[in-house]
Amino acid sequence: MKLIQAIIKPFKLDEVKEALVELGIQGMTVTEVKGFGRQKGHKETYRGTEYQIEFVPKIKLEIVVPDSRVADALEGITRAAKTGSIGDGKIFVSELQSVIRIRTGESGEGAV
Amino acid sequence: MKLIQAIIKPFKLDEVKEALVELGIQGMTVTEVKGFGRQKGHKETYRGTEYQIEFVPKIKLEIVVPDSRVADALEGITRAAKTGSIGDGKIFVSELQSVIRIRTGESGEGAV
Amino acid sequence: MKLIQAIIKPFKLDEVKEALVELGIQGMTVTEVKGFGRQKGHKETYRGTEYQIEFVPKIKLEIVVPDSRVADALEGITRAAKTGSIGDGKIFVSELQSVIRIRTGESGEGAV
Amino acid sequence: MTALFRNRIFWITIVGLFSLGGLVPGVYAQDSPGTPQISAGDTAWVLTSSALVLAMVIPGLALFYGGMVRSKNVLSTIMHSFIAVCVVSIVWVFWGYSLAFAPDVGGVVGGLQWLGLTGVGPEPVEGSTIPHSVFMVFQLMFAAITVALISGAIAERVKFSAFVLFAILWVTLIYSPLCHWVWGGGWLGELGALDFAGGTVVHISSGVAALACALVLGKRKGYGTENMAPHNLPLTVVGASLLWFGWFGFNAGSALAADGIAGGAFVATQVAAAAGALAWLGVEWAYRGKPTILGAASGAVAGLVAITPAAGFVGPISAIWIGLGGGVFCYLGVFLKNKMGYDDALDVMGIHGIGGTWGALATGLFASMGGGTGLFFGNPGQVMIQAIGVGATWIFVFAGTFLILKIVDGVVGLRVSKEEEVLGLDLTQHNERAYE
Amino acid sequence: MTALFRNRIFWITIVGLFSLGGLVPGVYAQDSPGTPQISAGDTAWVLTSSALVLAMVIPGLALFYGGMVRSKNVLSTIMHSFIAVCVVSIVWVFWGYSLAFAPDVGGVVGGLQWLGLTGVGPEPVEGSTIPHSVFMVFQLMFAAITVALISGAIAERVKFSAFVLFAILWVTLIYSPLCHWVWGGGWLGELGALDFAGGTVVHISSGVAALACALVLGKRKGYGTENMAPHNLPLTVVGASLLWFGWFGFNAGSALAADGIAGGAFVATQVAAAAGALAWLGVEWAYRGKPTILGAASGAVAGLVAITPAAGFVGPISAIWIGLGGGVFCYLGVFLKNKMGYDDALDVMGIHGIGGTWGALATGLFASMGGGTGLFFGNPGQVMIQAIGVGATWIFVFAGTFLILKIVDGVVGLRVSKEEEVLGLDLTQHNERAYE
Amino acid sequence: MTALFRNRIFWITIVGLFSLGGLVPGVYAQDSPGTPQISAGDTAWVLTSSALVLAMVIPGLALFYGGMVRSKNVLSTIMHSFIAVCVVSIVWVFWGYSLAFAPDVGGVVGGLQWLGLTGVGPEPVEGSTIPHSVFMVFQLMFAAITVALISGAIAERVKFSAFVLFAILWVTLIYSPLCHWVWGGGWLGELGALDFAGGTVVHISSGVAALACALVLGKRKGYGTENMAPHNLPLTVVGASLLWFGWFGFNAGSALAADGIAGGAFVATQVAAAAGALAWLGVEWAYRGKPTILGAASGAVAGLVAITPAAGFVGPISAIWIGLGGGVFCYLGVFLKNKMGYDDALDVMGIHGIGGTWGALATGLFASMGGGTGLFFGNPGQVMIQAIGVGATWIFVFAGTFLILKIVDGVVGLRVSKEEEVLGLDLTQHNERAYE
Ligand SMILES: Nc1ncnc2c1ncn2[C@@H]1O[C@H](COP(=O)(O)OP(=O)(O)O)[C@@H](O)[C@H]1O
Ligand SMILES: Nc1ncnc2c1ncn2[C@@H]1O[C@H](COP(=O)(O)OP(=O)(O)O)[C@@H](O)[C@H]1O
Ligand SMILES: Nc1ncnc2c1ncn2[C@@H]1O[C@H](COP(=O)(O)OP(=O)(O)O)[C@@H](O)[C@H]1O
Repeated sequence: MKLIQAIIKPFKLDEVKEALVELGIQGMTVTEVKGFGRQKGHKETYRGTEYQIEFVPKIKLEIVVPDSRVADALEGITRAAKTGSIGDGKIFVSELQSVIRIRTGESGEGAV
Repeated sequence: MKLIQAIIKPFKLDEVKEALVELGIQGMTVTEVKGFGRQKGHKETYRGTEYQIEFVPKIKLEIVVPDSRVADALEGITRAAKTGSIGDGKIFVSELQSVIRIRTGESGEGAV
Repeated sequence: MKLIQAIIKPFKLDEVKEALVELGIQGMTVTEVKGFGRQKGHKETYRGTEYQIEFVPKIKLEIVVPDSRVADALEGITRAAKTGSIGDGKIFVSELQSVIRIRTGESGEGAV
Repeated sequence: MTALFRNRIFWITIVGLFSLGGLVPGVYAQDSPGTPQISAGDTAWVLTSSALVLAMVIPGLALFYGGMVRSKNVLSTIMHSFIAVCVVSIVWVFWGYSLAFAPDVGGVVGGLQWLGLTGVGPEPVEGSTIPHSVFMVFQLMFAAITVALISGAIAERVKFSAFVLFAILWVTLIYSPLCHWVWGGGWLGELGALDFAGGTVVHISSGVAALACALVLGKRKGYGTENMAPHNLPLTVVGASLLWFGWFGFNAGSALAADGIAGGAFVATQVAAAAGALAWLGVEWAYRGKPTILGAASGAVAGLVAITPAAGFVGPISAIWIGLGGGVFCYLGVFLKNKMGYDDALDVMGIHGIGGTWGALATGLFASMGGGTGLFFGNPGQVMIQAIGVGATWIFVFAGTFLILKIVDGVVGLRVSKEEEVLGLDLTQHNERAYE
Repeated sequence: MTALFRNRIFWITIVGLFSLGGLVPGVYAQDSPGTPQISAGDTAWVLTSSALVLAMVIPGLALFYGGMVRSKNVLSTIMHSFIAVCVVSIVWVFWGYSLAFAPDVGGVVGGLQWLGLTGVGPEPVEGSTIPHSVFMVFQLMFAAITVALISGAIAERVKFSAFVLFAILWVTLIYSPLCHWVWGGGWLGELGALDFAGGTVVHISSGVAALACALVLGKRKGYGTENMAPHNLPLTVVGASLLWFGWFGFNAGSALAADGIAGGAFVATQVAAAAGALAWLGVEWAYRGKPTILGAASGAVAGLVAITPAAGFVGPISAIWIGLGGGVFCYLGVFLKNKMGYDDALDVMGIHGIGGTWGALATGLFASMGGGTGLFFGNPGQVMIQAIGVGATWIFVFAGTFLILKIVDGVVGLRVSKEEEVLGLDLTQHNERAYE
Repeated sequence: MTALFRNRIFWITIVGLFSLGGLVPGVYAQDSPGTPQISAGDTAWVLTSSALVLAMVIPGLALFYGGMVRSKNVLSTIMHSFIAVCVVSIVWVFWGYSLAFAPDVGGVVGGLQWLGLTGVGPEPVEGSTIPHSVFMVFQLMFAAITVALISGAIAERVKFSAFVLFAILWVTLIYSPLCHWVWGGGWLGELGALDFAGGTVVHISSGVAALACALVLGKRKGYGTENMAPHNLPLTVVGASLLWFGWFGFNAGSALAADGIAGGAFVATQVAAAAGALAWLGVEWAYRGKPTILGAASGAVAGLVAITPAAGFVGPISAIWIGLGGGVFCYLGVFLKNKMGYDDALDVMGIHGIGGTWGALATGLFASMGGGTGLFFGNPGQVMIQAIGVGATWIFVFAGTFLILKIVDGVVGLRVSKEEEVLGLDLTQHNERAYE
């Protein structure tokens, strides 16, 4: 089993979700995060004091998939999340040792 | 050392925390996340416009434990987080290469 | 490639970010989390009812770096995040199997 | 069931409309504004005061309460105040006002002469210099806030339909008669009970009704174990501030004139609120080590509640004493609840019940002007009369409310299901979320 | 371009100042307050009412609207109400009031005699007992809220500079003349059209202008596909409550006196708001299964809109009918929008356009006092006159607004870029974020 | 120490009560409301105005300030306004009002005749048509807001107990005498200084006191380096709107009558606020590229501050000039602070100090009615007199405040610890969190 972490632009969440559902991937966990990278943030002004906000709002998706589905998933996410402009985000893949579904206690591929 | 990630129902947080503390696990990190899966969300209506909210509020727990304690921890979390109804959540376990306590710089099991 | 997760005190974020930038690490992802550990929380009182809040606000940093940069990164984070008082936080390091930049599709070290 | 219940409203409306639609405008048609007896100045002040009392309920009370609940229930809590205003407005027009103020029937209730406001027009209200319609709407606001106040006891677990039905029955069967007893020519007023702006009618009644509600509905799921801290205290302080602001209309407006009595009541209101807040903070600071914002807001409201029955009868120094008492006794009231362990969610009993009771009795002690004389100024009898008023109100309201709750429980059920309570009332009762 | 546009404002100011700076104080200098014809009571009430109407716009409408947009646009939405008040205040002083109320020119517009408020001082306004300056500022608030209401249609996508320019042109070319037609001695008033507090002048005009805006600006990016749920409903309910609170000044203040007419208008306002809320909730409950807080707030506003033109002309029972109609018809208005699919973001047309139209016609049906008589009370002709007023307003406002929008689009451009819309107007128009 | 300090309050109370409890009701007992000289209309307006001024402080100022701080300090900031109202109310009753308005002693302070409001009852206040008690409470609100305004300078770092002690001393030793100088029969008033509604008494005094506070307390930890952006701007705009709303009571109420003067002051207030906002936005737009909501709110307040001393003395066009000046000069005031680098957290000096100074001088230029005549209308001497008033106020307030701060620092300590400042005042001073 693999854990795919994707950092994407917030307004792309729905498209990416749809793409994954179409691939038959039925579950994911979403976290609101802030990103720092090439894409620069914005400026705010309050009574003449300016603040340069360097962190950009992003969405982090965590998706656990069987090894067999990793390739599709990566392809699907990349396609759906891409705008071609700086800040589209990253995908990180790592190995999981075990997965458990709390409700049933079952583990492994059956658990996701 | 292992990193245990558990996605649970928000109102189960206290029970799970207690269960872990009883097992002598003294630390954890908690994140508010939104989940997508078998459990379906809810409907909202604003001036006649309906929105189907598919993402469900969940809590993500991250717990680092020595390999020796993984089994207990998994058992404890599963027991405490279980309601038996859809949406109870998942547990993911992965390997950590190293752990450091910032305050002391010490690493390995001593750091958690 | 390695994924470095650092749990730090919120007001240390800027310093840590600076330290990493100085090391030439150009990207990171930040999440607001709550921590449970040795550092105890605070007390709140509402109309005579007291609540002991055990979870402390923390910031979780996720930084992906090539294996070659891990040592510097860890050193930089530790130095910048350290106050010497309980609650300074932890750093967890794990292995990544692959990294992809969504915008370009490029993977590996070139992607971060 | 909600269907049945909706029909109820419509039925009421229909009947009302056909029976009365004709008459009223007729009455209004003989409109002769500016008749010599009307004072524009007094009317301006009571119009303003009526608007101020509305602001006490929405947004005032709605925010005061809404900020204290958990974020999953803030909308439903706000809705309670909002719907109370709507429902009571209609009930008051059709029969509430008549039951409260129409010519007395046996000292216990008003007649039916003014159903649908027949004959309630621009002519001056008896013994006053303002239009009858203005007096009526000023009183309407009092009825509305009283019902809204009760909702604090049952927040976070009551079924919406149940609250609506409760509101209709309670304002009809409890508020209107009680109001008649004290202000409408009923036996308590005849007895000489002093209640300048509603210590018994509004505060004791809502407080005692709240106690009955808390006991009948039972505790919220997780009460005592889960964290139920207020989700947004700034909203609560804004609500308390608007209550304070509107209370000037509530108390000084009750003079029904812009004169020295109104001025005295205005001053008493201001200093009692301040004293109440300081007293609550003082007690907190002494026993808890730190003064809280919620304490300041609660204490100010306690002081305002306490001065309500006395506002036009006392000088500023007496008002400070009464306010201080309000702050201290209400703090104890809340403390007691925590000890006794019933779940009056937002402390309606602790603040309005206790504060109103103290205020009613204190009026018997400190009254010294505007037609009232209390123990400290040579009239021991007054305290006794006040005590009778308090006792009668407690008994009548508690028993009556208990009965009404049983009826409502039978008809639509009082409480939401455990699951709905966990999910929150906003989503389960209204399909809405407060904050995206 | 914004430079050019700023110059515009300054230029206006400069000219105004030099042409008028001298005269006005002169006029004021002959100040003789308390002349026998001035009634302190009536003046107190209209001063209070003017303040109440300001509170309707800021913070009332600002919150009502601000809570309904997405959090990235809340500041820009609030800013629309705020800037409307500022811009209209200046325009009104320099030429708006004169165009609306100075001696009639051909029944369609006021003269230029009162430019810069020359001669608008402490002396009683014609046919009334309040200072002319007080009448002027009361009317100023009406002009301000009308412009602010329109902003709801173009929220979340209009360029700030465009809205400012639009406000100046619209209040000058549309509001002032229309106001003159109805209240300033123009042809509609002469014709006998009844509009007690602004059903046509304020609500139909803002609603129809909003429709034009929605059609010209087009839909928000993602309309119909993305989640555009209100980001903070408590703000919206607070806004609705403050609108209700301030509406007493709006309607009862329009009596320009603290008398029986004001009292009747106050009562009508209260019950119509309540009826509107209950009607909307009833329909929702029946067709959607659950009553919503946003529905209650929207229905109350719908009821308030509907009663506005009738407030001083009808009794409480008629007011309930009118309020119920407001709730039902405006619900349908919103429903219709969703069907027709134009993006009137915050339903200005659905609530103010529809509600105002119903209210204007209903006045022709229910009027029975205060100098008005409607169909149900034996004067069928009135409905026809009301219909003419409604029709004329619709046509004039729609055409005029359309033209103005084209001009503004040409000069500064109406809409922000797609990117700016995605990022949100708060950051892109104002360099600010609402919540840290 | 807090114990000691609490005792202080109680001690004051006790003494007050025993020394005065007896007298006052006696006075009130001879109540004879509606004596011919009382005007119900004027009284209605001043009662309304008093309520409006309370709303300026809570919730107005509390929100204006509360929204601008970081979320960890919002409750403590709101609490400053709330506690200021409570503390000042009590002080004012016991001795503050007497020191300000009782028969003059040597032109610098009032006598002790009215301690505990002895003799301050329903009878008309000298030279006016409203009850003395109403005038007293109207003035009470002014004292309260002045103290509350100062808190903006020391937000996010002052110890709660220190602020309470400061409030008591400052209102007693600075506000009451200064108020006497200008309005209580003191030397400045005798000299002919014009201050219609408190440009010197309220705004210059709070602004200069704020400067002293900022200098003595020093900067907030992280000032200049950390992000200290406002945490909730909608709250701030709501606060500014309520300030605007309440300011009508503040300025027009200062006419102490509902007449042409009040009407003129009302108009001046409205247009100056609008002009101030537009001016600030114009400058921002020109120099920063974008107009901000915080700028609009700040500019409106600046305009309101500037017009305060002139409100009843100028016509609308002059008011626009004064408002524009307020917007521009206060923008510079804030700009200057950023340059000079002292940490007047919420710009009390920049807006109230500068704006009040400009307004006081401008009154000497533009005054043309209501008993005042300025330079532009042929009376050059007035500017000089105004300048003397400004100078005297600056010196007296700065020196006096500095002294008081030193005393408070000695007794309870002014600032919280570094750790407490990092954690936030809400948790460390009050054991509460604003938002769950
Ligand atoms: N080294 C990194 N470690 C963790 N997250 C990163 C790293 N680099 C970038 N990110 C995340 O990816 C987001 C997008 O990266 P950015 O460099 O801005 O644009 P792009 O993805 O087009 O290269 C960042 O906002 C951040 O959240
Ligand atoms: N494949 C997955 N990858 C990551 N998170 C998942 C995955 N599937 C489920 N989850 C998380 O687990 C939660 C519960 O899963 P769900 O299918 O709703 O119920 P159950 O756990 O009973 O099967 C989801 O809300 C989501 O947060
Ligand atoms: N075993 C653990 N697993 C995951 N996170 C942990 C663990 N222990 C501590 N943490 C995180 O590190 C933070 C700091 O730990 P704490 O024990 O309070 O102080 P210190 O880091 O000085 O030992 C905690 O608030 C929590 O977020």
